[in-house]
Amino acid sequence: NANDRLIEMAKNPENYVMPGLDYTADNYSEMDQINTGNVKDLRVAWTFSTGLLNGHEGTPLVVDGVMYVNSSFPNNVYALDLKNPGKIKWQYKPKQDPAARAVACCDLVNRGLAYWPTDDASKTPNLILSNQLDGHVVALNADTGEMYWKVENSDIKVGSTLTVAPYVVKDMVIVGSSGAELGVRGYATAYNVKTGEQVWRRYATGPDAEIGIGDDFNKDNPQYGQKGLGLATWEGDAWKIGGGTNWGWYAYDPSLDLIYYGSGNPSPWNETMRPGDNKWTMTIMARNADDGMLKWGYQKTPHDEWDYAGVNVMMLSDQKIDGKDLKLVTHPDRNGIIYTLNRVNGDLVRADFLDDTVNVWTHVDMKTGIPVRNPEYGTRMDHKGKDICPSAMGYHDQAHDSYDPERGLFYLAINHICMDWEPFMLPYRAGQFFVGATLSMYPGPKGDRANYLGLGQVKAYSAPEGKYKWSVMERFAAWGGTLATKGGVMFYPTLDGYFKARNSDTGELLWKFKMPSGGIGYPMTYEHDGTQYVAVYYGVGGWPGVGLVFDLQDPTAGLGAVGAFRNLQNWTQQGGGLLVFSL
Amino acid sequence: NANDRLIEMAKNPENYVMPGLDYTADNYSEMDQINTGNVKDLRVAWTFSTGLLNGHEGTPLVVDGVMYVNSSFPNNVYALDLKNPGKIKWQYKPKQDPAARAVACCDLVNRGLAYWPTDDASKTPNLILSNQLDGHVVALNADTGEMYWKVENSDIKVGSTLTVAPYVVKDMVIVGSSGAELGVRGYATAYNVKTGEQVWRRYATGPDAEIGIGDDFNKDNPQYGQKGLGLATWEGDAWKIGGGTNWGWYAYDPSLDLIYYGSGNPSPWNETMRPGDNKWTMTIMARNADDGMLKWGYQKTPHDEWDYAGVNVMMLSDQKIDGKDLKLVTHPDRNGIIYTLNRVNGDLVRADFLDDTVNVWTHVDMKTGIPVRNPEYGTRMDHKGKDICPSAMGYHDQAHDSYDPERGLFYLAINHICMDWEPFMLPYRAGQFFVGATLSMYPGPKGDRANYLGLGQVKAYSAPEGKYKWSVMERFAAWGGTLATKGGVMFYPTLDGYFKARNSDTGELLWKFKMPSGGIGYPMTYEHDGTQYVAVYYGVGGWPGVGLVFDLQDPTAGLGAVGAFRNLQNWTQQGGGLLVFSL
Amino acid sequence: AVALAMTAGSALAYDGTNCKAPGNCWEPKPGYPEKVKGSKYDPKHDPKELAKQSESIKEMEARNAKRSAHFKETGKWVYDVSKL
Amino acid sequence: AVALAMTAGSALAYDGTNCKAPGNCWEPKPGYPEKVKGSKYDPKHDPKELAKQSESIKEMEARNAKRSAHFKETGKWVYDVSKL
Ligand SMILES: O=C(O)c1cc(C(=O)O)c2c(n1)C(=O)C(=O)c1cc(C(=O)O)[nH]c1-2
Ligand SMILES: O=C(O)c1cc(C(=O)O)c2c(n1)C(=O)C(=O)c1cc(C(=O)O)[nH]c1-2
Ligand SMILES: [Ca+2]
Ligand SMILES: [Ca+2]
Repeated sequence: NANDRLIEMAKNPENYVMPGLDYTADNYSEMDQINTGNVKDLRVAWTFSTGLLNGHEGTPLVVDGVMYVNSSFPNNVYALDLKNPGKIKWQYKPKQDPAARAVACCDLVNRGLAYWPTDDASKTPNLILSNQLDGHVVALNADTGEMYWKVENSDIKVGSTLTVAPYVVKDMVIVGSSGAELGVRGYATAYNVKTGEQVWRRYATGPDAEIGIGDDFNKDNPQYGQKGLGLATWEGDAWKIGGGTNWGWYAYDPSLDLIYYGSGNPSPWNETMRPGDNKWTMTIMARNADDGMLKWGYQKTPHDEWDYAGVNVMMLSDQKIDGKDLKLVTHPDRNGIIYTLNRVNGDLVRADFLDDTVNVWTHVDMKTGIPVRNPEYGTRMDHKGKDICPSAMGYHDQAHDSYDPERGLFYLAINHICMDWEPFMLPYRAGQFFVGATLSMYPGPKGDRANYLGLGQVKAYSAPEGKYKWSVMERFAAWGGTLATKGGVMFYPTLDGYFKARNSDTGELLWKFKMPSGGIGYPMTYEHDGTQYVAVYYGVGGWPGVGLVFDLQDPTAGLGAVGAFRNLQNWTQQGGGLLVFSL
Repeated sequence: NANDRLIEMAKNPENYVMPGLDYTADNYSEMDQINTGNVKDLRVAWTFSTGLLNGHEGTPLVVDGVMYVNSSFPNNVYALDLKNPGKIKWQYKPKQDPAARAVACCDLVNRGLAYWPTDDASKTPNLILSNQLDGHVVALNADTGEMYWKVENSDIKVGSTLTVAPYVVKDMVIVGSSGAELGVRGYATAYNVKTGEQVWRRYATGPDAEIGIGDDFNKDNPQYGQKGLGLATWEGDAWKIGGGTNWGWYAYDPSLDLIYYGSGNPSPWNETMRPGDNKWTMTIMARNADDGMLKWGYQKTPHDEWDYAGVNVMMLSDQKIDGKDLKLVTHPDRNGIIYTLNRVNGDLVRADFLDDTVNVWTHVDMKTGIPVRNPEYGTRMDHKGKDICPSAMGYHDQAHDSYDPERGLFYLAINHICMDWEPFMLPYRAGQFFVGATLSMYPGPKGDRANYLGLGQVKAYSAPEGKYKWSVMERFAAWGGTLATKGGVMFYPTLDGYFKARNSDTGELLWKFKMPSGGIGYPMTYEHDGTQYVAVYYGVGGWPGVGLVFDLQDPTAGLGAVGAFRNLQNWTQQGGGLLVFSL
Repeated sequence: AVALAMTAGSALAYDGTNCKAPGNCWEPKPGYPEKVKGSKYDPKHDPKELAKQSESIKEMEARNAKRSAHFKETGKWVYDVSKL
Repeated sequence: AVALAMTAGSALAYDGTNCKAPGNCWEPKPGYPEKVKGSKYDPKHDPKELAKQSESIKEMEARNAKRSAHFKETGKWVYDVSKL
């Protein structure tokens, strides 16, 4: 089945077949042609503009000598033959309902494509799967770009959009959901790639059956909660508009047959309107691939008061911690904590602050898994919370990070932003924004608050040690994510438009390049004709870019992003495309 | 005055102070750090996206370590400090009436900026002059980007726009006009840079006084025509809507105090509607700088039947021809002929075909200056002209070419496109398109007509010999123009997105680079901190790009451009920005 | 893994650690209601609005099922369900 | 430079070389009118439309003159002429 083929294909450095490179989502390449000694000689090999200006997230795929490029709304897909990338092999330009633009929370982004390799037995061709902002999922013939099937996954009329990268597991494609800022009750769906048929759909809130909770859910960690909480931790019908979308990243462990991802923030942001722990929003989920049933689930931020949407990247590693060889999932969460759990049963192994300036929590109780709050930085109606760290953008948002198994280090793209937060009441109307909070964001304590600079960090984290090996500040954050390579070089783009290479061991800056526009995607690497290439999207945008993208001036506009990033426009302008580098 | 200062500044390779590098508009640089031996090692030094997607024409200016970047509608201007081009020094983002978009004939382009250096005596700061599509001319403080003055030059309500680069002569800025596809009667205007005051305004058609024709006009070449023809060669009031805009390039000879430029096509395109030679459209004009009076004028295409708008680049050179040392102006015209005239008095010196496939003319009568027609390829009502070469795009359009004085060669960016042409009647309504012809365009005889490829050429031309030293085909044309350098390397971008370097002597391809998007600007070069840089805009568009830019399908749409360039979208997509290269 | 006993949290401020049951630990902040219904913070949601998402999903799922059924039968994907 | 005599061009087809006067060489193509007015190719232009460009230019020039006059007086550029 597709797993085996994809797993084999992912091992070939000539391919980059899924987000995060392989099912571990560690975005680590075994290639070392580009290394600490020569990365200073890296140069642009070729470039490609997508013809679109909204923020460009994700990273391209490369399969059998063909590169597949995703893009922002209207989500054009381009296939480029690497033998001659100057000619477009095929392009798919969907006509989308422009109304989708009005219900997207955070710029009109898209996080990537998925590839499904045909099996000889099947008549189904190789497929490229693409999620559209207007809620459609399309399967394209990977060789011709022709539409193979197209289903409705999300209804923009009720505020539901799609920005997540689809994810192929076996012969299914897993699709998430967006719209928790419009009260969308989140779900994940598996479709049969051969027929377009829905295999399962599981929600974040509501009745256990709809969430996928059975008798053995959380059996090794009953203290996390088990049955009935998708209803019991909400007042009345609030779970129906309770958020918990999933628009981040997936990982998969074929030996356990478990899919890992995080559910997002409860809705609305105004916590006073939704008493309860609001399960299972903000949860690391481990779902059985075949039926979507939850093996375990760990809610990181019960009763969220700050929009710490829990959808961030899940990186699978096998490491020895406290003398034990463990199968782990590591997850730098928006709430300022980086979690490492035993991915077999959900045991909490590590929970460290992403930065020592986190102030909403005092610590995580490792026995119960409960994050202990500092009540001073909670939020509530009739109160303006101040100097809350992290801000709603979290100390980590949609960046796809990487893990270097040789060095045992996670390379984390971290935000350094704090906020003031003031809730307000509003009614739910399907298809309208349903947030209920006014935010001001600004650099964290280590940044330059006078000039609104120093909004990010990049750090190398060791889970066994619970420590950071190195850490550097960034002017506007490395919103897109990182790539780790055996060459001892890690790469990432910055919001202000630099593509940087650092020494994986020391963080020393070895090389940088000024891209046409800020980067919010993450880098990938592939081999072609014996040469190692590194590719990255440029195209500033995403949540931090909304002020620039939509020309907003009010500092609290863009859900609070405009103020924090008011200076970004002095460093970069919009653009949208791809840079490919080689020695 | 500004001439002297600009002339001095232009000699310094650290500056690039005006379109075409200096008043000769030869776009030839004395730098040779980049040369035939090492150009293969050229690499991208840095990049900058303008945040806009319409076609990017022209080239940036560099003055005193600051680069000034123009852009497509709404014509943002950016200043980048070359010490740190990663930060924008200032930006000017005008709010323009979006109605301007609907009256632009050929995508929403802009051909560049002008610079006026202050004199110590004056309180006027250094100025950047910028023309806006909506007809405004703005002067910006070059140090701060603040608006200094802003005048109305063209009224979009009557179809008049501005795409031409302003041109500083003495303490005046010369501004052209666009809109001959909407019946605009063309004019050129000089403004006092210090006060914004109009110094003179001269038209292409109408009464002699308004054209700037006095007693000594064409006194050395009376056979070209002298007085009264701006009315006499039109029927009735047709001269009032008779076109003759000027949206191309200027040159200036300080010793003669003459400004050179070409007036464009008569309006409408349908020739049957406008009996007469339609003077002084399609004319090489030599105007006195101070009062705009015409010293001489030579109409290349009397009674145009094909839209061979005569606005192309004017390159000044001093060469020995037939034993005589002459001051020359050389002009590759849209009508398929490259003209060289004595720029002192307008004597016709050379008139050679740009390609041996030109079929509308048999030859130019060198005594009278009259191009002799092949009646078979004329156009008229109730007749569909076929296989007319050149097409309405000419064998040369808005490209800014270059001239290498050491080699005595002009590097010409040539179109290779022919057409079918069928006129139709239509009434004039101010502010509406007024063309009256349906066009199909396709590759010339040397191209690949089955695949719509081979739409351009690049050639090296010697005026004294009247011959081409070398010539190469291009897939979609080098629409933007060329740069010549003492290093023996000439550069140009192509519509399909390559930036190419060729051996100036042989045309051998020495290097190429795949840009994010097709190029329709022309390259420039400058020195900074001892390093030679070459810069070029990317951003496909212009007339050949309208199909791609506005997503048009009908082959005759876009005034016939869509069909000819139907395949362009398979090579490149939109984008807009700048690439800067160095060794 | 440990079952959590009701521990004595701060009576003054909500810190998330006073659990009614495993995974059910929320308590109102001092001075705020346990239930918002009927309180001054009652969002008074319109049940018709609250029902819209599940209705829309039911309809999309039905249309998708028709499409894939037709696809399995004919090998052709027809998006427009009015043509099925 | 030479003054051009009326040379015998092709009587059958317009080739541009039959000049009435220097710089005035156009002649109708065989079968086409010398003047379009009253012919089947009369564009019948509306003089009101034909006057619009020069009217608009006159107004723009007047506004610009006010702006630069005020600028020379005060050193301040005011674009909005209603404020001058
Ligand atoms: O709750 C949601 O459904 C949802 C969706 C999205 C999205 O789809 O991009 C974002 C968020 N939330 C969000 O909270 C957030 O911080 C965010 C950042 C970005 C981005 O692309 O930069 N998207 C989103
Ligand atoms: O007659 C005019 O006023 C006028 C204006 C313009 C323009 O302003 O860009 C073009 C043309 N004509 C034209 O004939 C033409 O071929 C053309 C090409 C382009 C271009 O930018 O690619 N502009 C124009
Ligand atoms: Ca969210
Ligand atoms: Ca024209």
